[in-house]
Amino acid sequence: MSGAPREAACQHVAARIVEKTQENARTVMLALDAALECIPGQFAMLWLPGVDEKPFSIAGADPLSFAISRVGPFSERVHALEPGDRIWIRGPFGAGFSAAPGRALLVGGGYGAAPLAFLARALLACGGKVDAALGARGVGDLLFVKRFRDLGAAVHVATEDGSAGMRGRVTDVVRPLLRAGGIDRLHACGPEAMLDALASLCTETGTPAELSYEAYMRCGVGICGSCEHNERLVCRDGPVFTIPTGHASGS
Amino acid sequence: MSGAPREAACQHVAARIVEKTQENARTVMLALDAALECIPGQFAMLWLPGVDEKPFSIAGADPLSFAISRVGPFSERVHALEPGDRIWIRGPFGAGFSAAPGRALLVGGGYGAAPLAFLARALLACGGKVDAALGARGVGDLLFVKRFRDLGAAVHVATEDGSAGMRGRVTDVVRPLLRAGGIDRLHACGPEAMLDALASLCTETGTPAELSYEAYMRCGVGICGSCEHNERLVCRDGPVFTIPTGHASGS
Amino acid sequence: MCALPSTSPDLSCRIAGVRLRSPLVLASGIWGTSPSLLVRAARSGAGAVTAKTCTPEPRRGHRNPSAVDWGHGLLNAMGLPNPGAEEEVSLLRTAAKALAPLGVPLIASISADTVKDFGAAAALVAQAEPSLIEVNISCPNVQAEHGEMFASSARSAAAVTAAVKASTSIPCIVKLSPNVPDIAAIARAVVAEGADAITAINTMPGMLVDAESGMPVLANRSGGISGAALKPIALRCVHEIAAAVSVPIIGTGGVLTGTDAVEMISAGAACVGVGTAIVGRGAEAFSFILEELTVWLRERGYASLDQIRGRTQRPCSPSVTNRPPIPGTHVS
Amino acid sequence: MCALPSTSPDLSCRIAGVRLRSPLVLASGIWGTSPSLLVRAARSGAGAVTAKTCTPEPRRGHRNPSAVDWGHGLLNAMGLPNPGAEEEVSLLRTAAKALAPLGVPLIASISADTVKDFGAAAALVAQAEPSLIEVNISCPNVQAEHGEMFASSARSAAAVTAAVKASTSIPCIVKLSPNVPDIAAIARAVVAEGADAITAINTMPGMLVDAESGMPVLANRSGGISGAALKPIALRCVHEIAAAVSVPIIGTGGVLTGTDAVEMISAGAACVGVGTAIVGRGAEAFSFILEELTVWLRERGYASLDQIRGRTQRPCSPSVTNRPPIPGTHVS
Ligand SMILES: Cc1cc2nc3c(=O)[nH]c(=O)nc-3n(C[C@H](O)[C@H](O)[C@H](O)COP(=O)(O)OP(=O)(O)OC[C@H]3O[C@@H](n4cnc5c(N)ncnc54)[C@H](O)[C@@H]3O)c2cc1C
Ligand SMILES: Cc1cc2nc3c(=O)[nH]c(=O)nc-3n(C[C@H](O)[C@H](O)[C@H](O)COP(=O)(O)OP(=O)(O)OC[C@H]3O[C@@H](n4cnc5c(N)ncnc54)[C@H](O)[C@@H]3O)c2cc1C
Ligand SMILES: Cc1cc2nc3c(=O)[nH]c(=O)nc-3n(C[C@H](O)[C@H](O)[C@H](O)COP(=O)(O)O)c2cc1C
Ligand SMILES: Cc1cc2nc3c(=O)[nH]c(=O)nc-3n(C[C@H](O)[C@H](O)[C@H](O)COP(=O)(O)O)c2cc1C
Ligand code: FES
Ligand code: FES
Repeated sequence: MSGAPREAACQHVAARIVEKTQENARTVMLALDAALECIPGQFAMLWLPGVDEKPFSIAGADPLSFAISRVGPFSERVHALEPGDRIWIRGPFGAGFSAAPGRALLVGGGYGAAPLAFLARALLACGGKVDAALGARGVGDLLFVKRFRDLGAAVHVATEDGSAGMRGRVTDVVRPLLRAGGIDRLHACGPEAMLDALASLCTETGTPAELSYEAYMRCGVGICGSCEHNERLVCRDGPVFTIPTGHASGS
Repeated sequence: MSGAPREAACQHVAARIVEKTQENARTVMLALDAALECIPGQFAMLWLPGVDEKPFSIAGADPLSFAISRVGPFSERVHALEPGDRIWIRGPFGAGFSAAPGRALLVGGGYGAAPLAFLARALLACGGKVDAALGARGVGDLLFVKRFRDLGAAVHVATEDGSAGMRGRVTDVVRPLLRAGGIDRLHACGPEAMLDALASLCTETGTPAELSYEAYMRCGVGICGSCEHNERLVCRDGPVFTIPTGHASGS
Repeated sequence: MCALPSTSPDLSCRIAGVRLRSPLVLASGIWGTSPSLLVRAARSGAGAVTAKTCTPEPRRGHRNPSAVDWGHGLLNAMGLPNPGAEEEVSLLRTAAKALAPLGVPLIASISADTVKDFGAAAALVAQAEPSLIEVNISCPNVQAEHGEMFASSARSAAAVTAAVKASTSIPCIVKLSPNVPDIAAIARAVVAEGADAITAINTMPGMLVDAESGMPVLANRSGGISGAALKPIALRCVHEIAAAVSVPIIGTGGVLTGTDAVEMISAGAACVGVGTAIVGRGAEAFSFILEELTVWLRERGYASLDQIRGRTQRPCSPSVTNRPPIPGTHVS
Repeated sequence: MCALPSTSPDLSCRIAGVRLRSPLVLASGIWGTSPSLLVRAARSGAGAVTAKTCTPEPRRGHRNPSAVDWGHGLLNAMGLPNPGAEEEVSLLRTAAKALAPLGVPLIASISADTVKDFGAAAALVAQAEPSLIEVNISCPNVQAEHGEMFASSARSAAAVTAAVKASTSIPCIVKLSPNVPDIAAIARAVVAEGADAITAINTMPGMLVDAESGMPVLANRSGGISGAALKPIALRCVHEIAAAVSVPIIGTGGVLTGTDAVEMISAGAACVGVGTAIVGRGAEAFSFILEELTVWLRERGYASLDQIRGRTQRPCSPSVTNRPPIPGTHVS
């Protein structure tokens, strides 16, 4: 009994990359050797000491995974890491998606699909059915099409340049699905404009929805106000919000 | 879910006196409305804000009780308290007695009997048999004779002035009991001279013993060194020590 | 225990003539200066809300990690990100308008690099007519002209106070720092220059180190300790300041529960700042603390906060008991 | 993970020419000056042991409560109970004799009310020939001649150091306090007067209040914070001092585990003081911490403490990433 005091839940853990998979032209999936008790829709902060620390959705819990799109200097640094290298994580943060039986439509815009394959597995595990609608600018930005197919989900694809699936926005494939009926719930993650369009569609069709937003994050623990979005804190009240109530969902 | 943070185990609790019983000429038993998870032989610090804080053996856990002898200014203040008044406690501190089946002899000198009735109940509860040897200067200092009798223990009494039981020291009644054999274990609490005499007797007769010592206590948590006794810290390694090893006993 | 009185205890208090219906004050920097979040704090039970400190020029603040929960509170170095005093004025105006119907006064907060700029910033935010202006001379995460906080010496703290008082007639609160040898001396100096109230305390400078990388955890290396670990430091500072000056004190640091608030008011605080509590207890921290405080007072039959304020200042009677023995003399 | 090297890492370190086989130093005031308890610490794994601070005259110390575990560490105001410097000399002699066969150096500790008395106390304890003398100018529980700790200002800290250095040729360590605006300035001042090493830090002044009675919990009202809550304060002080001076630092404050020791050495400490760890982990705290430190180093392939010392001082490259946005400008 060496009586070592416990560490705080939210301090950094130095994890090691055990697998790195190229998912699309600008996105890699990193599997780490650390564990977080978390649900789909929650996020973690990834830290490279001396560089920066940024929020990323948890893309899988076992192994703990993140899908990182290269969009700027930090994500570029992360892309340069190889299996065996270290990356520091802390989390989980925020309120995630709720998992319920019924037929769910999962809508991902670009790297917004990151938390959705994790969610699909949770939905299937609790007896739900999953459709996926994935949108991106072009085929190079489409994320997780194969992962969703492998899970047995019906996958609907839209690209703005028409390089894969339907030419247009993801809302163009979602609209007919919602209007056709039979979708019990919509879960989405992606750019704000996409989420706002989906919110209108869901209100119009009376579809309950959970939407995951992004915002510029500093503290990550709901105290600094940096991530405010419509009077709510994305890092703590969200990132997943239900509509029409606008309240945080998940646990 | 108000998420109130937990308090430290060892901060003061303001307890209320629910019963006050005169036990002998200079000792009262105070029953409090607080609870401590503790074993016999452990002690607590009793605090009167603005006055002082002193160590006292736990004389019972349900209700939480202390037997306080009036020996100086602090114990005098405690004696002045009445049911309904407040007294502050923190604890438990230290290593207590161990409870095992077999025939145990409990030896108390003066208010040293304080933890022994509590111990007797624990010994009886685990199938042990209890003899008690109680000593004091005079009948007015004898503690817990009736309590031990009520528990069904054989009680042997010695007073220096002969005002009750055998005239002499408690060791005078203990010696023949140990030499006669049949005592599996001795537990004692009282003045140092008594404990040292008992230690010799136990070594001589090969009787395993647990002896509870006193020392001047400041921190109570084993850090200040004030309570050192034979290279050990009474507040932490003790107050109960086993002989011949001199190691702490209990949990 | 006495029977619960049917009436609720009076939780109101005053800072420099401004009445608060609840003694809980949203501490500066918590939730920024977003008007909607300030309203959220007021709705949850804050009796007054303090805006994020603004500076003459906009500041981006430090990179991440900028705030870390280390198990005994928070360590942060946000680096005073703020839109600058001019933009702040419009945020404060919006906030004040939204808060007015709730009866919750708004406290503006300013900081600057020079004594002169403190005066200018005060004059600027005064345009938004906040009820009070808090003068943050104690942020550990920015450097003043001479490389030390203005709260570090009685002289510089007094100079800032004088400059602010000369720039506005809105009552001003000076916010002090714990890492000084004698905080009471600083308090006396700012009160002598007209400070109408004191907030005690800002965070205590600290650093966390990541063992694996050997790097400081915060991007800014060091930051300010708030929350649980700060409470005894804050209680001590409030106790010392209350003994030294008679202006009201916003006792701030590690108040997480109603009992913590009782302790802070017992140490002499007029009212109680709340910040880091939100990390552990969520946005509803104010309502939880307020409820706990109300129940605590009611169960003990206290009718108002005045009845528990400053109890740590009462003399005690140490001569009642024998003095401890001299140690070591019996050691073999 | 790399394979474990078969050899154990070298845990030795040096303070002012004195070699320690383990970097863990029993902090002053822990277990008093009882020779048998100092030996117990040495046997458990301390590489050096510091005696309780002694003063020219015996002191009884404060009444109880004198030490309270408040959940985030300890708050204590023992009040420097000690038998006085003269009696201390004989205790130190006994202790030094018992420690010699273990190869564990003894550090004496002194305090006094005047600069002159510091010199006299140093000369006195030097008679016992301790390996080092620690000069405690930072006890928050006693008052110096001018009502402030000597550690409060560079001037008074330097004066004490000069007096001690003039009184003895035994290397001296000056122990600093965290409640100053700029601890590096104090460190520079004492090193300029010849301090051979620095202990950082002593406890941080704080107070706990009992809500029920409204009284301070400690009989002395305020006391010093040690343990978990002190760690980030200590790490920050050690980091700042290590950047300012080149004498060895005994990094002290909140070291409870081997990882804490790694952090302290990473911040620049030569070795690590341990005190309050004993409350949570018992008398065997030294052996636990030493074992954890050894395993940590071995698992990572470090051969000695030099390889991890001062890593927080390395420059980082903050220009790698984009700066944070200015906040508030998008708020509706
Ligand atoms: C809750 C949440 C979950 C996210 N999940 C993922 C994910 O699973 N996969 C993924 O690739 N990206 C995710 N992101 C976005 C990710 O944080 C940014 O892509 C990353 O911070 C960009 O850093 P950079 O230095 O590479 O680029 P930059 O040049 O710094 O930024 C590129 C873009 O990212 C935005 N951004 C930068 N920093 C932050 C920040 N701290 N918080 C929010 N946005 C920021 C910028 O506004 C800009 O639009 C998530 C963001 C949030 C808030
Ligand atoms: C582990 C332990 C258990 C105890 N259990 C009991 C008990 O169950 N009932 C009981 O009546 N008494 C008990 N005592 C003794 C009790 O602490 C003292 O009687 C009390 O502190 C006296 O305070 P006073 O001001 O009344 O008298 P004082 O005039 O202060 O002291 C009278 C005697 O008590 C001793 N004493 C004073 N303070 C302390 C202290 N902090 N620690 C140890 N000894 C002290 C003095 O040396 C003196 O011999 C116990 C002591 C210890 C160490
Ligand atoms: C994230 C964060 C940001 C802060 N920003 C400011 C600030 O801008 N101005 C200021 O005066 N104090 C600031 N503080 C200090 C708080 O107002 C408060 O004094 C401190 O946190 C202690 O209170 P607490 O323990 O209740 O959090 C900040 C504290 C935190 C945690
Ligand atoms: C009970 C107690 C007594 C102390 N007595 C002294 C002392 O006499 N002299 C001194 O320099 N420091 C004293 N200190 C401070 C410690 O030496 C150390 O600097 C401080 O406790 C921080 O280390 P820690 O967190 O490991 O305990 C004492 C600390 C405690 C807890
Ligand atoms: S990032 Fe600080 S409140 Fe959300
Ligand atoms: S009373 Fe402090 S060590 Fe026992």
